[in-house]
Amino acid sequence: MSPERRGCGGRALSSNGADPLLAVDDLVVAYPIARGLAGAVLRRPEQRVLAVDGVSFSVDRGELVALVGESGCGKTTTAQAVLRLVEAMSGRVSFDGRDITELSNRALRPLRRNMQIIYQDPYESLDPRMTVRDAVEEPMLIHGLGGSREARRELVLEAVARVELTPPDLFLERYPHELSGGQRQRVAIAASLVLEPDLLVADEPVSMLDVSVRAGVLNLLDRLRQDGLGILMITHDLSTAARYADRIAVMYLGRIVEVGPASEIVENPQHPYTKALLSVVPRRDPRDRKRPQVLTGEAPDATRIPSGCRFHPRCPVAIEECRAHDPELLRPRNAVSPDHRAACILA
Amino acid sequence: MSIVINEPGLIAEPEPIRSRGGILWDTIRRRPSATIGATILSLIIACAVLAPWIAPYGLHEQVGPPFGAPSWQHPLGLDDGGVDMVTLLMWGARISLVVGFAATLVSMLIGGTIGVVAGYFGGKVDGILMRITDYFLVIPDVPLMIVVAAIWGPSLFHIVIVIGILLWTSTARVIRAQVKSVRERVYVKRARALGAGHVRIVMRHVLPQVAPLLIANTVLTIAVAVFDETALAFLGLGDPSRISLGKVIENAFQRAAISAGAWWAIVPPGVLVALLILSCSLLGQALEDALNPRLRVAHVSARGFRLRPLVGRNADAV
Amino acid sequence: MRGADYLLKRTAFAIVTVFIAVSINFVLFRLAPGSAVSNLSRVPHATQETRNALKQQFGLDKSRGEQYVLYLKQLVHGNFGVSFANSQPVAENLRTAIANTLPMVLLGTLFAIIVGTFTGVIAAWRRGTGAEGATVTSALAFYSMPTHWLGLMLVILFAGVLPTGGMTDDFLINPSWWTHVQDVLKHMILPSLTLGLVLFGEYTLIVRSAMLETLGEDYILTARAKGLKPWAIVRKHALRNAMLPIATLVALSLGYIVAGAILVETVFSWPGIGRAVYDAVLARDYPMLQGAFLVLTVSVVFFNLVADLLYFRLDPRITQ
Amino acid sequence: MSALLETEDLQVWFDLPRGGTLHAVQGVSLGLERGERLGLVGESGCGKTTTALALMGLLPASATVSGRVLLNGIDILRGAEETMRPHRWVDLSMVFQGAMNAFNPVKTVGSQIVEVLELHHRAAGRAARVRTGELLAAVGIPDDRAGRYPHEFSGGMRQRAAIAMALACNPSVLIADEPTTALDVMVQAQILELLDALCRDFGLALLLVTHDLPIVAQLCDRAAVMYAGELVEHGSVDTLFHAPRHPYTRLLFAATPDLHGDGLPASIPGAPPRLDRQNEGCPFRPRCDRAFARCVDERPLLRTVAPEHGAACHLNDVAAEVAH
Repeated sequence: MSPERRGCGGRALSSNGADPLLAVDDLVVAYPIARGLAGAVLRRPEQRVLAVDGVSFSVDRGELVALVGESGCGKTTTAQAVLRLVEAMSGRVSFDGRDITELSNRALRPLRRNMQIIYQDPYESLDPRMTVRDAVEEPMLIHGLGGSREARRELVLEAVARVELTPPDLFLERYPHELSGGQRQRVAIAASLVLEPDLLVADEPVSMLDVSVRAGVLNLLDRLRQDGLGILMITHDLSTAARYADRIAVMYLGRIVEVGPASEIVENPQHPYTKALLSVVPRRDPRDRKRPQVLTGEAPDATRIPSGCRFHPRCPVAIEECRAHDPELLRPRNAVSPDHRAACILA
Repeated sequence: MSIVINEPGLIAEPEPIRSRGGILWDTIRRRPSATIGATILSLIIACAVLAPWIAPYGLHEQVGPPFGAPSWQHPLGLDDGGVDMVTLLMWGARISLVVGFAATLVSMLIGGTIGVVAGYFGGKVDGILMRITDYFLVIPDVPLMIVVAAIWGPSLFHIVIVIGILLWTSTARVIRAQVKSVRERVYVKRARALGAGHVRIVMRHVLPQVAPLLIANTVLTIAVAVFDETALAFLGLGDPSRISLGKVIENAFQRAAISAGAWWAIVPPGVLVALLILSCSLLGQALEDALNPRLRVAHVSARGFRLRPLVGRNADAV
Repeated sequence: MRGADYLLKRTAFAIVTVFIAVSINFVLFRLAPGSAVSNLSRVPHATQETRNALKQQFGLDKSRGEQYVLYLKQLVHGNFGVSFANSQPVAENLRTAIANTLPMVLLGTLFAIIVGTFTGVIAAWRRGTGAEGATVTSALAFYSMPTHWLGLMLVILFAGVLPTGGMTDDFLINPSWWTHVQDVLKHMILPSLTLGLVLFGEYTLIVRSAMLETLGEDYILTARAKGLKPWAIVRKHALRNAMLPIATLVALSLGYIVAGAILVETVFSWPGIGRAVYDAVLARDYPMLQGAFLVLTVSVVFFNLVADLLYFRLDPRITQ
Repeated sequence: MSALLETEDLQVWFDLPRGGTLHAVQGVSLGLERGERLGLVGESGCGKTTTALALMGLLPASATVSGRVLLNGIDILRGAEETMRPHRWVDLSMVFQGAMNAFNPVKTVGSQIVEVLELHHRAAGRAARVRTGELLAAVGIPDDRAGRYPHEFSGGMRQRAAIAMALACNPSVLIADEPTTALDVMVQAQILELLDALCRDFGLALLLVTHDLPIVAQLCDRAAVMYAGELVEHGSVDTLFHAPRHPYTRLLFAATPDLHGDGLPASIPGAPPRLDRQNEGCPFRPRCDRAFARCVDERPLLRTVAPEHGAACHLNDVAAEVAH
């Protein structure tokens, strides 16, 4: 089953005219750089790094969108800004049609239960002193939900069962050190599900797990997506994104350089960066050996953003115009899908 | 990331910490140095607490000549006032321990609070609090104690306060570092993302993780406080109305016990103080070691890996 | 650039700390209730004359702000006042005292550094063996002994063999330069040894844990993989890196040692800065006490700065 | 015909700090031919890194080792540390996981390469510095960077420098332990390309230790799969992918996502057995989709199932019987 053929729910909802679950519009996030005492004394101007520089995308219900890129491209910052864990400098983040960028922390609190996050490191994702039951119950206690103790226990059991830890009551009184990495990540997901969120942000959810259990956690996320959950997955692994995402957005130096349906991005990439990135993904089949198109130079540095197209210093096909012209995200000439966008003047 | 991080057996699995008493008890049971420390410490504490009932003679009771030599009735002899040394040591340990514990309590309250607040909130709050701590750290504590004690006048309360407000710096730093690392753990980040309040996160996630380290630090601080009290008493700044171990040593020194050849008036109190400090150090150090993930296995040491000869197995099998 | 920033920060910190210490001094000695000057009646042996002189000197008739400025001015000119005890300028007394303290403290520290580093390395290297147990136990034992008590024990042990008090033999009349040095050195042995033994314990423990931490680093495994012999690894890689924390800790502790010499100097009647503090406490000689406290603080701050600079020299990462 | 580097029944036990022992490597016999590239694959805790460290005798004091490590037919493990050391870096050299920490932070990168050259009498003084420059240039680092400290290098550069250092004495075998973990995909591709070129140009034999199957599939000729301290299957990468004879190999490939193609990867249920306990039968049995009665109490041995192809699974015996 290819991702496109799997596509359900999400698209339909938004084509009904309703707002997408999550809409990010021209998001900009900047971090200040410490200039040091000497810098302060000499009155050097304060500098900022634009970690995210004008990013727009959306996530629908029942849709899994993957943000892909190398470290330092701004994908994690984007995820944190979506949840308002870091503050945006400008731009809008709308959740269920409601602009949350300006909401106060107090006003945001009830909304927080609707958007949950799971992190990369399963070994630190649970408090070592809390049982599975405590960990899954805690979000309800924070939000004052779940009613009585007994009712909460039922909800905890239900959540644990939903993440396929069976039999659930066997897991309730276990401590994290008695669980494997995959099981811990499942408990973390259960602790998110117990609040019945609409959006789940998954920041590299499996990169620290063993290969043999990765698929289990990802397949669980896939089933949750089918149940109508909107998922924003941050990953550096294009193979995972290709298999599980409905849409892929490729980021480079704080910008989305290409976005579109997963199959289209993988089979018909239009941006030279996406092409290079795809070519270096090692294939499983030894017979499928191709010479990868390796980009030279070091990983990009957000403190020194090149002029024009920010990819041009490493681009194998750059022309003179790329130095000056900062391309917009437009539908490429050779695109098949109507939703395909790439930021390259040659595409 | 370390090379060995994924290999079992090359590193010790971090021991799960569940109950507050758990780590303390576990360390005492498993580490011989902690066992010794805890045994000595509890013996001394027992003697000190029970002094009014088990001390063989009265604290001010003259039972023989000044500097009377050790005998069956007085195994450690008599002091310059003819008071039995065993009795004196029991009561002295009582005061020394009271000062040690009380001063440690003061410094734990200050240091623990500053450490947790600085580590948890970070940023500007952290900057300011740590600057203050740095300044306190640099001011030499013994001279300042002397100056303050000299100006305020000698009294037990002053000594406790003086020692207490000068000892908190290392606690604050250790606790801050730990809180900072706990704050970055995923489960704390997630609780924050869930919208949990600061009080809840600190009480439920941060404090329980920091508590064992705080206990280890407390034990080490007691040792320092006992030492400082002994030093102050020796310099004549102790409470003149209370007999602490430091006071016992000072008395013997002032009354020329050495030239009188009365070693028993000066050796045992020092040994007792040393034992007290040693036991606290052993226990505290063992606890810290147990909690320190950085004490990895050495890649090089005097002893190499061992070879087991091929016995009974077919060595030619491929 | 970051390097310059580091140096600037550390120096600024040192200056601010000295200023704070100076202010604490002012607060402690002038403003605290029942403090020295605000309650001049407590000064023993003070004639009416001294009191008037003091009143004028400290400007007690002026406001507190003015007093503070006056106090700072005097400090800048190196004027610490006049000792109650011997009517000499405090600065003069302090200079002699420091000159006496430094050689004794340095000798003890040197002993501790050499022996402590050696035993610390052995303890880490022979981890889990009897050698480690023996070194750590003896280090802990010395670390636990009250300094003055250890001094007294040495007095009991070496009475008659070595001089146990003072800095010179009073019966040596008009000694030659060489005999004088010999005499001072002989007197120095026990106080230095006391200090050295206590510090030896501390340094052994510090060096051991620094070494253990370093021996677990990945570059040690690399060095082993490169075919270096174990001792070469310890010498060329481990010790060099373990020296980082060790050097700073030693520099740091030097500052505290000067302060800690109070106990040793009291036991051995060594006429140094510590002894001066002790005498000042007994005689309620506040100007002297105040001056000594300031000197001790400055010495800690100074060695702290030395430690920072040392770190800067030893660790290339700081200039990043 | 004897292989360049061979292990015979290699076993490693670790004393655990809380008592007991852990049997990390349980009788691994592997061979590496001259110029061959072998991938040692397995999940975390399967003993692959321990095996690699044992090949160079780099185990800590808590380890006990038995078996033989043959270099050109000579057992270099027989005298432990002492017989191992002369071969380190000269015959066998190693690139470690996370090269961030492979260099001493307070020494320049160049001086650490010069150190090996002088130690093994390959060059000294000026000549050693010139050679260091050449080595760095060979891995694509400007030779004027030799005087820099490790923290001034990026992650990818440090890994290149570590490879340059490993080549200093022209070893015949390079052991690379997860050389690209923690690096970005693009940098990973650069490093893999470099390893590929170096093996070709210098005739190096490569032992690539990794958890990442696709990397092995792309870079290696042969692969050996480890599970729970044992070698469960070895053979050419092509055979292992297209005709695996151990369920673990098959399921591991099925669990690995691929860029193209259909369907979702499937995970392997359960977790590996604990190695600090005695295990009966086949260690993979609880997770195996084709286990049967015999797997419960009889441990399968590694058998040759085809030329150059070995697997440790009872199913192969069943298949052989059926064929009869």
